[in-house]
Amino acid sequence: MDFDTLMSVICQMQKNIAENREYLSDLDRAIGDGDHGINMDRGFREVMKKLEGSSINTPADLLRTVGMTLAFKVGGAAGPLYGTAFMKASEAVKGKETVSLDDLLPMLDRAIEGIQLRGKAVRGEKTMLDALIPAKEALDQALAEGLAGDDALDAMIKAAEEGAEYTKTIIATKGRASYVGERSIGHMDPGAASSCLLLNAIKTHA
Amino acid sequence: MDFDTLMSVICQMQKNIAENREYLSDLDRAIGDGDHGINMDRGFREVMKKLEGSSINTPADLLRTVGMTLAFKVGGAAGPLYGTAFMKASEAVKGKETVSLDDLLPMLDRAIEGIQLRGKAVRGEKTMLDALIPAKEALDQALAEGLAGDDALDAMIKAAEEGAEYTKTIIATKGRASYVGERSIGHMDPGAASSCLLLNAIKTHA
Amino acid sequence: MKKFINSVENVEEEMIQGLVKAYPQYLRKLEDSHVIVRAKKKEGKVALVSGGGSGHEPAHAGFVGEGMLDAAVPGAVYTSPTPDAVYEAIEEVKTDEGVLLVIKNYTGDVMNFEMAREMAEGEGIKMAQVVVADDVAVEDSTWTVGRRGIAGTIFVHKIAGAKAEQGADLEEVRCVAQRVCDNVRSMGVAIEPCIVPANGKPGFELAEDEMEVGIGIHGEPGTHREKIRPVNEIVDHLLEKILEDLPYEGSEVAVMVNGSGGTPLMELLIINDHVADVLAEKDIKIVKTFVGNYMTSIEMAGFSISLLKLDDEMKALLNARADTPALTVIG
Amino acid sequence: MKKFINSVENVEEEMIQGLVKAYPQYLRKLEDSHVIVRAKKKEGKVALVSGGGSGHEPAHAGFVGEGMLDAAVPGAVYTSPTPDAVYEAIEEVKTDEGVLLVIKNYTGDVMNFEMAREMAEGEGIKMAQVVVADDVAVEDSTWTVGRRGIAGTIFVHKIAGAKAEQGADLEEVRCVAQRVCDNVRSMGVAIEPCIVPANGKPGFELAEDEMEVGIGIHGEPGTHREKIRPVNEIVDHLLEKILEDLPYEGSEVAVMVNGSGGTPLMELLIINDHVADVLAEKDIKIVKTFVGNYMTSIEMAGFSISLLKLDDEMKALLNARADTPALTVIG
Ligand SMILES: Nc1ncnc2c1ncn2[C@@H]1O[C@H](COP(=O)(O)OP(=O)(O)O)[C@@H](O)[C@H]1O
Ligand SMILES: Nc1ncnc2c1ncn2[C@@H]1O[C@H](COP(=O)(O)OP(=O)(O)O)[C@@H](O)[C@H]1O
Ligand SMILES: [Mg+2]
Ligand SMILES: [Mg+2]
Ligand SMILES: [Mg+2]
Ligand SMILES: [Mg+2]
Repeated sequence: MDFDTLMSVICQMQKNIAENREYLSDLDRAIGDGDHGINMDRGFREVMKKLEGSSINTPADLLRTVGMTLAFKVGGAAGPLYGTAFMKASEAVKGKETVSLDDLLPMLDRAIEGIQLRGKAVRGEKTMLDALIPAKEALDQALAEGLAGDDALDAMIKAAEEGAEYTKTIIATKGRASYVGERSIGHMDPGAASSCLLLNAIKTHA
Repeated sequence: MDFDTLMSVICQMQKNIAENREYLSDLDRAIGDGDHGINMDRGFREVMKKLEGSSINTPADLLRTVGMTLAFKVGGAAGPLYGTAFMKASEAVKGKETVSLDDLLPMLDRAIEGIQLRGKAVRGEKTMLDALIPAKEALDQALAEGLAGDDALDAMIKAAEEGAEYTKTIIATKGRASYVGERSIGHMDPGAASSCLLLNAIKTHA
Repeated sequence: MKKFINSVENVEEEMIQGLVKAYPQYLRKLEDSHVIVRAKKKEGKVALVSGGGSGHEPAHAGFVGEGMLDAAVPGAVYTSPTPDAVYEAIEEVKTDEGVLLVIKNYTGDVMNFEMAREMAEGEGIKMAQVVVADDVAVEDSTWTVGRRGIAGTIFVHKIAGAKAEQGADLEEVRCVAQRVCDNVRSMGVAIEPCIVPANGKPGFELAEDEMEVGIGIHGEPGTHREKIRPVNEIVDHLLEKILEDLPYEGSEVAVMVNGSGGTPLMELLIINDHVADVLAEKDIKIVKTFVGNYMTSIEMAGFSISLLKLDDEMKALLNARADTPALTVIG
Repeated sequence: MKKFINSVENVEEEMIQGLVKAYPQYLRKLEDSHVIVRAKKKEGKVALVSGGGSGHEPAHAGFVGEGMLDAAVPGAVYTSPTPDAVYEAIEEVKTDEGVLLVIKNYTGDVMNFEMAREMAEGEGIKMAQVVVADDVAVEDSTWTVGRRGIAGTIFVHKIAGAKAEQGADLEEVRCVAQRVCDNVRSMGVAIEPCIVPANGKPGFELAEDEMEVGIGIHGEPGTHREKIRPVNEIVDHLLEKILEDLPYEGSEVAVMVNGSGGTPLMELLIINDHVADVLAEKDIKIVKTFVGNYMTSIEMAGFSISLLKLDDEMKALLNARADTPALTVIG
């Protein structure tokens, strides 16, 4: 994946989020404060504004800029978390001209690490991590099994979506949804849902 | 009409008002602040409390007590107006042991005078006066024509009710209903309606 | 009707009790009545007495205290208090300097306060009064009862209260109070009605895209109904009516953006943003702005704008020290 | 959605503009940002910075001024402000004495403020922080994110603000702020939801006889739903939860009956009537009571009760002079 393709992935992420703005906010309204779609949409719009006509030309700089923009211009919980994730992912591809499927694993790894550093959550607390961690593990396994390209990505996305589905069955103990206690059961975590949308963007342009 | 009958009339007034509490408030809600039934009901309840076990035994004292109670214990516009009306009516029967149909005319006359003194309204401004003045005039005419008892009272009540109906067709220029301007057209004045209820009580026990 | 209450019968009593329990350092309730007076009577000054139906909280009892009222007489919700309650208040706070009644122009209020005044004068108490009639939504003519008194009343309390606190005599206090009445204009709108507890039904019903224009403060319908518009246009309309009623151009004013009880401060601030812009454009200088719930209509979602044209004395009095539950000015 | 606004995109901007236009003597807005600071910077004292999503008006910008905050950082409605906005505020009000951040315990707020703090510390600014988590509706455990910060935050602003104004050093100010956090408990309920303008839909929907118990301040559903009861019973429940969380018996307290924005003062006063009675019965002495809209949720119809257990220092600081748009104490 060259720089332009990675740029297309980021654009696709923006599109996926914009198209699902209402959906994400509705999920958030059920167990949170109903702004996750608004926040993410605002964030990726800011990202697009920042990237438009910029002279950035390496994957690391691109990811870092996305991360900085999300972290510093979005607010809410998702802003700093996704922001940190992209900034950390950027570190995994420092100095590279292109990004391969093999780079995706360390990128995801670092991203998850960053989210956990900031948010102090673990798997099973009904957050974006419940989509991202299974996604990373599935990708890891797929690559280990020698699956190539789309198949590995499919496995990753499937795991993310299953993870997001799974969040319906558990009680939130981190983030705003933790305040509604048992009432969070039956509802998908909006951050897990947005994570799926972001991962999906990778496949579209891979 | 002896003292006891007059007392029954007052009790009947209280009943008529209590039974029409919602009706009067609904009329007031359309063009005023929706409390006329509440006010009148509260007032006549206070009257009953005051009269219960009291040693009052002349028509004048009875009417004066009703008036004082309405004037000083009800508030709103109707309180002082009806209060003054009863106090003034009382002056018309000072020193009398019983009250006859012939006394009713000066009583009404004084009552209307009192209302006009306090409220500075004239006929045609969409107030209780639009029921009371026609009632008085009809009674006057009926007595002049030699109609007796119930017939004279019927004429009086009919005129009051026509007067109340008539208030539907005019714009209020006094009281709270004046604030809604043209929108007061089509609605009966609540004070005119309560005046009909009070006059009706006279007939029931005459 | 969805309300945080216990029973419709006890609303007034419990509200008054809750008020004096919250502010014992400011307020005292007279026994067996709802009359609220200052915790410590101040002698040697003209006493200010105001009041009206309940449902306008913090008005009027919230403005009892140093630099504003000496007593407030709350009636039942939206019902003028009775003459004997007003008289009790006068009797309690009267001084040799006399008592000024601040009355809002409603038939009921005027009659009940005047009956109390007659009683007080009968007892030899020096009395004066002003009648606030600031609502430009209502046509004023010699044939009608005239305009309603609405949120502009708070300016009368503040300015006349400060004058009285300074030791001015009854006629001086009445004069400045009257000057406020003469120079204040207000108008309001609503998008949601309120419900009088004892009544249980809204004063009017509006479609999702409708508003009542020219509302009073008793939950009654306004002068007419319109489609909701962007709030800047609503503000333009209210200011137009206010500004065409009194020449404000080139003068200094105090502004009140008053919430009806259910309007979030967020919206009142947005309203004020445009009020300030329009006045600046018209060369009207804002000296002081009040944004908040001062004269409410229970939980109505609505607002009014009041503009008081100031002279130097009114300006100084507006900025003078006041210490009451609902308005404190360090001065 | 029925609101007095112009467009959902401009709500925050116009609200902030309306605020600074109303109170230029108190407030100044930083250019190209929504950060609000005191009109005149006060040097030589610890600076207090607070903030959070908008929609809680008058919090937080309404409490900027003498004796309370030095800066408020408002985010979009119900969305924590970004680290660079917080940093800008810190940068503007910082003094050699340092800066105290007052953060409400929400994942977003904590992360965004801490990121700003890291930036500020990188620039050599002396920083400290407290995190308010007063909402007893939420279970507290090492496994969860912990309790929310709600209306009790205002007590932190008032008391720590007074301490800073007196010239105390950063650690002293932080200490007393932390003591307030440790000694304040709150809980709320709602009978009508609010609508975030950008979103257009209510956070929850209730039947005519239902209420949400244990609500936060962001329009989110509470911990559970119940049938509405007479408000005294609701108050009993909230106080029970608060009192079982901290031993208040025999101590002096400050009370806040906080409206959510759409609750009429009439009801808040009725609530306070019972709060005062229950506390008196339990031998808890009320030193000061606040009844009104301090930490709102736009137009939500709801309320919270906060109880702050006082020591002598907190008591003195609570009564110390403050002069801000939303809270003035003559002191
Ligand atoms: N501590 C945390 N760690 C990981 N993810 C979190 C954490 N807290 C919240 N989240 C994620 O953030 C999402 C909510 O984001 P958003 O609605 O934008 O912010 P806010 O909660 O401030 O309104 C949640 O659905 C959850 O996935
Ligand atoms: N100036 C007046 N003269 C005569 N009657 C009046 C006057 N003003 C009001 N009224 C009567 O009072 C009635 C309203 O009474 P009520 O609703 O009890 O008082 P309020 O208007 O204070 O709420 C009106 O319907 C009208 O008949
Ligand atoms: Mg959210
Ligand atoms: Mg009425
Ligand atoms: Mg009335
Ligand atoms: Mg949020």
